[in-house]
Amino acid sequence: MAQLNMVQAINLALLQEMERDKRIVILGEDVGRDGGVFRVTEGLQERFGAERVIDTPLSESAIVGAAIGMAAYGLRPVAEIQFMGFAYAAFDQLFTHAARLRSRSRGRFTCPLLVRTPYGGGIKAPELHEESGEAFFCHMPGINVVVPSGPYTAKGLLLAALRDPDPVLFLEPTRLYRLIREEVPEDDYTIPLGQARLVSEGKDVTVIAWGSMLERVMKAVGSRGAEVIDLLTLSPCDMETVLASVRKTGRAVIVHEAAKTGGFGAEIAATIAEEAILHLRAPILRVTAPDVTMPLSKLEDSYLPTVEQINRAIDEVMRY
Amino acid sequence: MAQLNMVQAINLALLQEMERDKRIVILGEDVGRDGGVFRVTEGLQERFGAERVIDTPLSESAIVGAAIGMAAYGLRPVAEIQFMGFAYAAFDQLFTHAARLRSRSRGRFTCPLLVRTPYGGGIKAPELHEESGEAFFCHMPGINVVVPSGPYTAKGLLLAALRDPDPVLFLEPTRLYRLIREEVPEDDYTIPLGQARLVSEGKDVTVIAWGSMLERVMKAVGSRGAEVIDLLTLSPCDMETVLASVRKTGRAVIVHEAAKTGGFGAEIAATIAEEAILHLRAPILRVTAPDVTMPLSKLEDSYLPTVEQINRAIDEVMRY
Amino acid sequence: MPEELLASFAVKRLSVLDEQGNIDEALMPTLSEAEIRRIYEAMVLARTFDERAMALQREGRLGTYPPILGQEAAQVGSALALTPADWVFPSFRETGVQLALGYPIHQLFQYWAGDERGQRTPEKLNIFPICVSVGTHIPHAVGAAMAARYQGDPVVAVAWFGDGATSKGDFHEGFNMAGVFRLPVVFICQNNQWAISVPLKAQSAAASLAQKAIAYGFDGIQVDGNDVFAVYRATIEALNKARSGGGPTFIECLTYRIGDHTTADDAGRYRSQDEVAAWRARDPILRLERYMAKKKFWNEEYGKEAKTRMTAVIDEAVQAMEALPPPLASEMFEHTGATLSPRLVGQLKEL
Amino acid sequence: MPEELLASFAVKRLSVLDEQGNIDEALMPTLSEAEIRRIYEAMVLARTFDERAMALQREGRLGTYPPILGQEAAQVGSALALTPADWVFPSFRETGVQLALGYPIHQLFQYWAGDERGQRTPEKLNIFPICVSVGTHIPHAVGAAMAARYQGDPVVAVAWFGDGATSKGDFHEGFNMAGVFRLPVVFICQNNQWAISVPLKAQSAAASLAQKAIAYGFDGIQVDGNDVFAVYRATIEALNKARSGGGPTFIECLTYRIGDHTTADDAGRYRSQDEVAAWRARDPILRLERYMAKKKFWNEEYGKEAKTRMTAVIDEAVQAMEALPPPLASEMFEHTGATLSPRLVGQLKEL
Ligand SMILES: Cc1ncc(C[n+]2csc(CCOP(=O)(O)OP(=O)(O)O)c2C)c(N)n1
Ligand SMILES: Cc1ncc(C[n+]2csc(CCOP(=O)(O)OP(=O)(O)O)c2C)c(N)n1
Ligand SMILES: [Mg+2]
Ligand SMILES: [Mg+2]
Repeated sequence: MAQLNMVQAINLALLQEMERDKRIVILGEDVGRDGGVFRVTEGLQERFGAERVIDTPLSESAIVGAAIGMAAYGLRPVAEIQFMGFAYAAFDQLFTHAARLRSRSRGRFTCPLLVRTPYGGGIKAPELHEESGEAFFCHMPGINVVVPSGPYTAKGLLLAALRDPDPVLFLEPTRLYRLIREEVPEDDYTIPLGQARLVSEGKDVTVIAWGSMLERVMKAVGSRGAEVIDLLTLSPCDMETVLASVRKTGRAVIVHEAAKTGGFGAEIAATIAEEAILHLRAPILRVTAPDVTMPLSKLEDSYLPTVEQINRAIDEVMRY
Repeated sequence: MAQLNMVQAINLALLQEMERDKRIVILGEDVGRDGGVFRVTEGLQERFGAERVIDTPLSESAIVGAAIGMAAYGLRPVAEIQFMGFAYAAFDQLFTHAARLRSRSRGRFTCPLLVRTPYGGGIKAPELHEESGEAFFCHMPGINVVVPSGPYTAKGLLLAALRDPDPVLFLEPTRLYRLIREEVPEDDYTIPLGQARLVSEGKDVTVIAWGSMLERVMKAVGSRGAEVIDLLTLSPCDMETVLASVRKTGRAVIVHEAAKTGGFGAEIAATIAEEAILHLRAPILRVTAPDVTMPLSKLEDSYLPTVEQINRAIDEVMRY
Repeated sequence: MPEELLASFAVKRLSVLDEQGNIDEALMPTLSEAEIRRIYEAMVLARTFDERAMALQREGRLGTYPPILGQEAAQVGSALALTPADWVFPSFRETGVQLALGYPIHQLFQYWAGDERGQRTPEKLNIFPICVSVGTHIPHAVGAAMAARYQGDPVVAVAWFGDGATSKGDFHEGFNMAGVFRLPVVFICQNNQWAISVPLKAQSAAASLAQKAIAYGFDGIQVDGNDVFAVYRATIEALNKARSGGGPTFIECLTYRIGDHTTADDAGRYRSQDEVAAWRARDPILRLERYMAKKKFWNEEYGKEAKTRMTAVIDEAVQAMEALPPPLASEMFEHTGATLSPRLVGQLKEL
Repeated sequence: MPEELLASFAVKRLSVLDEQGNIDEALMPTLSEAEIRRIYEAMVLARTFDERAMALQREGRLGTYPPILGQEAAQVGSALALTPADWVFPSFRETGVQLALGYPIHQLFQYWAGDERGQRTPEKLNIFPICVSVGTHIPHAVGAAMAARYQGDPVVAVAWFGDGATSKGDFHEGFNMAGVFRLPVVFICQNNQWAISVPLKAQSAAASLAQKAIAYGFDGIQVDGNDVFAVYRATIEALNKARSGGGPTFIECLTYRIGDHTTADDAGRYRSQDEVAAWRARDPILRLERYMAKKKFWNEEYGKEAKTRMTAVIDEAVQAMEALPPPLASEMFEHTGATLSPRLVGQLKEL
């Protein structure tokens, strides 16, 4: 078993699944000759040809729109949006069409489309290159939203997503691309969509996170014995695991990179307040970015949730 | 004082403010000659000319994008998106630019842009003509989201929005356009953005709603003595009023038309769970549409929250 | 070195059948009498459906409906050029295309009555659901063409849309991609000269819509959209070109929307009766009848007989539609995804 | 009646100054020696900034930076044609435009160092913030032009963008609107033939980008983008036309991106050194020097002196930039809106 970083793990998953499934076609800006700006698709065009790993014009809406047509026709397109900040231009195609094709056609046409995009902050990149817009896509019935938290989960979730019959938005935390190396099995394994991962057990507090924030949560909780849940799939979200844990601990802290108001943390807190409130001993706290326009690199560390902020929130709920 | 419906109230507000402020220009599809598909801009082109009430090509992204340029230049554009389902094509312009122009330019350029769009269900219209996407826009720092619940609030909120220095998304509940007539003062009055309205006082339960759901909530609560809050502005949301009420009643029910998961109800529930949990006697319930693709007209009544469902939720929280 | 000519372009207009029913022999596509009758009857069927849909809507038996009156040649003439293997991407005003291709008539009524079950295309047809969001289906056709070529299928993807759709970003991104990859796709614009109340000249400053193809490096042609032979010929040529690797074609069918935009619209508010009357006189069905009469295979009697037959077909479809049980609330949940999440299972129970 | 010609179009290419420094007298814009020196020195300043920015980035004193090397003529030549009243909408690779128009140099460094305070344009300039989302600023220029006309101001809005931007939906929607309303706007494409790793021919199947204007009913012209006189002339003509009500113009400056896409890119992965070398030889500054030398107002000495002066200007700007205090976390909150909501006040306190 090799020690891989997340870029390598995703590249390996794509390579292996393309070997296995001829219907998989990759399209996007700079995904071919250049191997993607983060090298996630490196070597795939040499291996599978320019008909299967397609460099497209600079057209996010048509990248997703064409991928929808390909998927309906019978392929399994993997569309890359170079950075999440540019997926906003494909919002209409994703919500109006990808999310609804199965329903609108009453099952006659389906959309097994995977949209990959680097997401999140912490890499000191230019404007719009560090967006965390996951919550927008979790309000779209018909779209699955998946966020790996490391190389191992990235490969397993990607293989599962590539075999899912419905559209999946696969958000790759850019900050983690080369931050973590993990044992990643060479062979085929999947992590089912819709199942959260219990990262550590605890009895007094449940900390819920995903993507790059998980790494900061683990730093924060250290040996405090908190129960940490890595959601992995945001939509559909494994609320059962969250609720079971909160019923046990009586305390919940939710951590995400996106702005607080309307972030996905709100849905988790609301679900707890709806279904487990009688077990709560403390307020449900959210540790998030503030409700401001994301700043450029000089202020990004002040924008993103920090280990200290996470600790402060845990301390606060423990006061009850 | 005249009895007006919401279409007339909005039309009157636009007319009066255009008389007062020469910088106001209206643009959109069919807003001029045709007076808008709902007649909201009827008579304005005759009155102010085709240079001020502009029929545009069929281009939602450029309608908003051009309006951003107009606003930055010094006008106060009022852009109409014919139905909210077509605002998704303008998502990028709204989030990438309208919401951020002031921040990106550090205050040098501002964007006093009003985007009006008919929204919500219940009118048996074709696909995509009954969308409730408000939650998407409440997760965009820099954009205000306003939803009137009748003719009176429509005029007062619109006049306030037309004088706001920042972008406002003004969502007009289509089902209410001609459903309600109210006394609407001829003269100038504003309802400040960011302030919720206490519609009825109560002591045991707080019901929170906005737009067309308010009408159903009022039908449901009847003489039950529930405290009903009409949010009016979703972003920035008047959580103080919500929290004060819930601290008093100890029970909260939130009602909205949009799909449940990731809807704006989640933010309200999460805020209550964060700041008023010790006062809660019951779970916070959300009465919403299910997490499915909105159906066509034959099933729309099964999709939208009903008076019975609202009553059931109130009964349930009262059991605690 | 000075100001030199970089490139020059010509945009052509094709017409075969004039208003008196005379044809240009040189350009007349090879069609047997039987084939022409088939085209004619398909146009009559389309008009009969349209008339009935308008009537049913007035009686409250259908929802909002967009009439195709006047566009029968542009729709039927293009649709009948396709092979069954081709993929079809219609907008919301393509009833004539759907009917000509054999889409179940009662399902079309069912859809316009507000029941999405009408959108479930039978397995043997490759017709995409009606696209209500103007122009956003164009990239889907482009993607289907990419997939067809990838699979080595001799399939052409064909998208129909209106003049207003040419202003949308998705029109541009889709056309550009089709050009770059030289895809087997045909774009057919039903230029009926109005987008609700917005006239063509307020939609585009271009002398023609056909010339927009120049921006993408492939051919664009304008055809007389009320001339079914010109529409048919242009479409056949575009399909053959696409199938033989020649890439995309943009066909602008210049026609006219005789009716209101939809049953919810009142076109009297924004256009003159004279303009409408002038176009009524250019009725595409009348024009074809004149030709057929000259060739001695149309007369009043046959015309009446055909209309009666089509009316019977429509009657039957209406009955079939109205005999359908109403959809159950639970059906909302059925196709949001392949499976129901635990949360959806719970929501379904709460119904 | 048959297949008739509907319309024909020609796209021209303008060049004035050849690589040896000879000009076409007939096309040479009227520019005094002083004005030509000003153009030359602005190009030298742009190159000097670019060299310094690359060096600072390597030292970790700037963030990711997109070099303009090779595009100095296309940027400076177009920018210097504007009047101070005109509105400017740059993309992220328009340093030459911003410098030529007098944007504070230390603020440009500040922006590329990751500090948005560098984006606050001084009151006397109408330069929009740098647009990173490709092509999405084009509609803003269109709107500004609508506003300027509405106010009766003799202002032209000018947008700069790359070849890749021509594939975006917003390019199309903006251009179409500009054509429909015949707006005072000029669109300047810096066609440097690459969009990161995607070459021009994979971006568009059109023979030129200039011909895309045909789709919108206004003029498009290609100019030699390494010929500062051609760029200047085309821009002046377009601005005059716009100011006199003649509507929009699309100017394609055919040039080349000599450097990597940004400091985060390695162009060696996707293009040949020969191609780059061939374009290096077409250096726009060298070409202008040859002309000026022939006209006897350039020599080695003046060249060195100018470079030294520009270097001093850049040195000073770098010092000014590095003397700035770092932004405070609280500044994130300052301009999200005109006022802080109660929730934002609370979040600010929590900092
Ligand atoms: C993206 C989008 N914007 C607006 C609408 C509302 N609308 C429905 S049809 C229409 C006009 C379409 O004109 P055109 O493309 O010429 O087609 P036609 O109706 O003439 O067949 C408009 C504006 C829509 N359906 N989709
Ligand atoms: C909408 C959008 N998609 C993708 C990107 C990532 N990106 C940055 S520059 C670039 C290429 C732009 O090419 P071009 O328009 O030719 O401008 P150039 O970089 O050559 O100056 C890409 C794909 C972006 N910034 N915006
Ligand atoms: Mg039309
Ligand atoms: Mg380029």
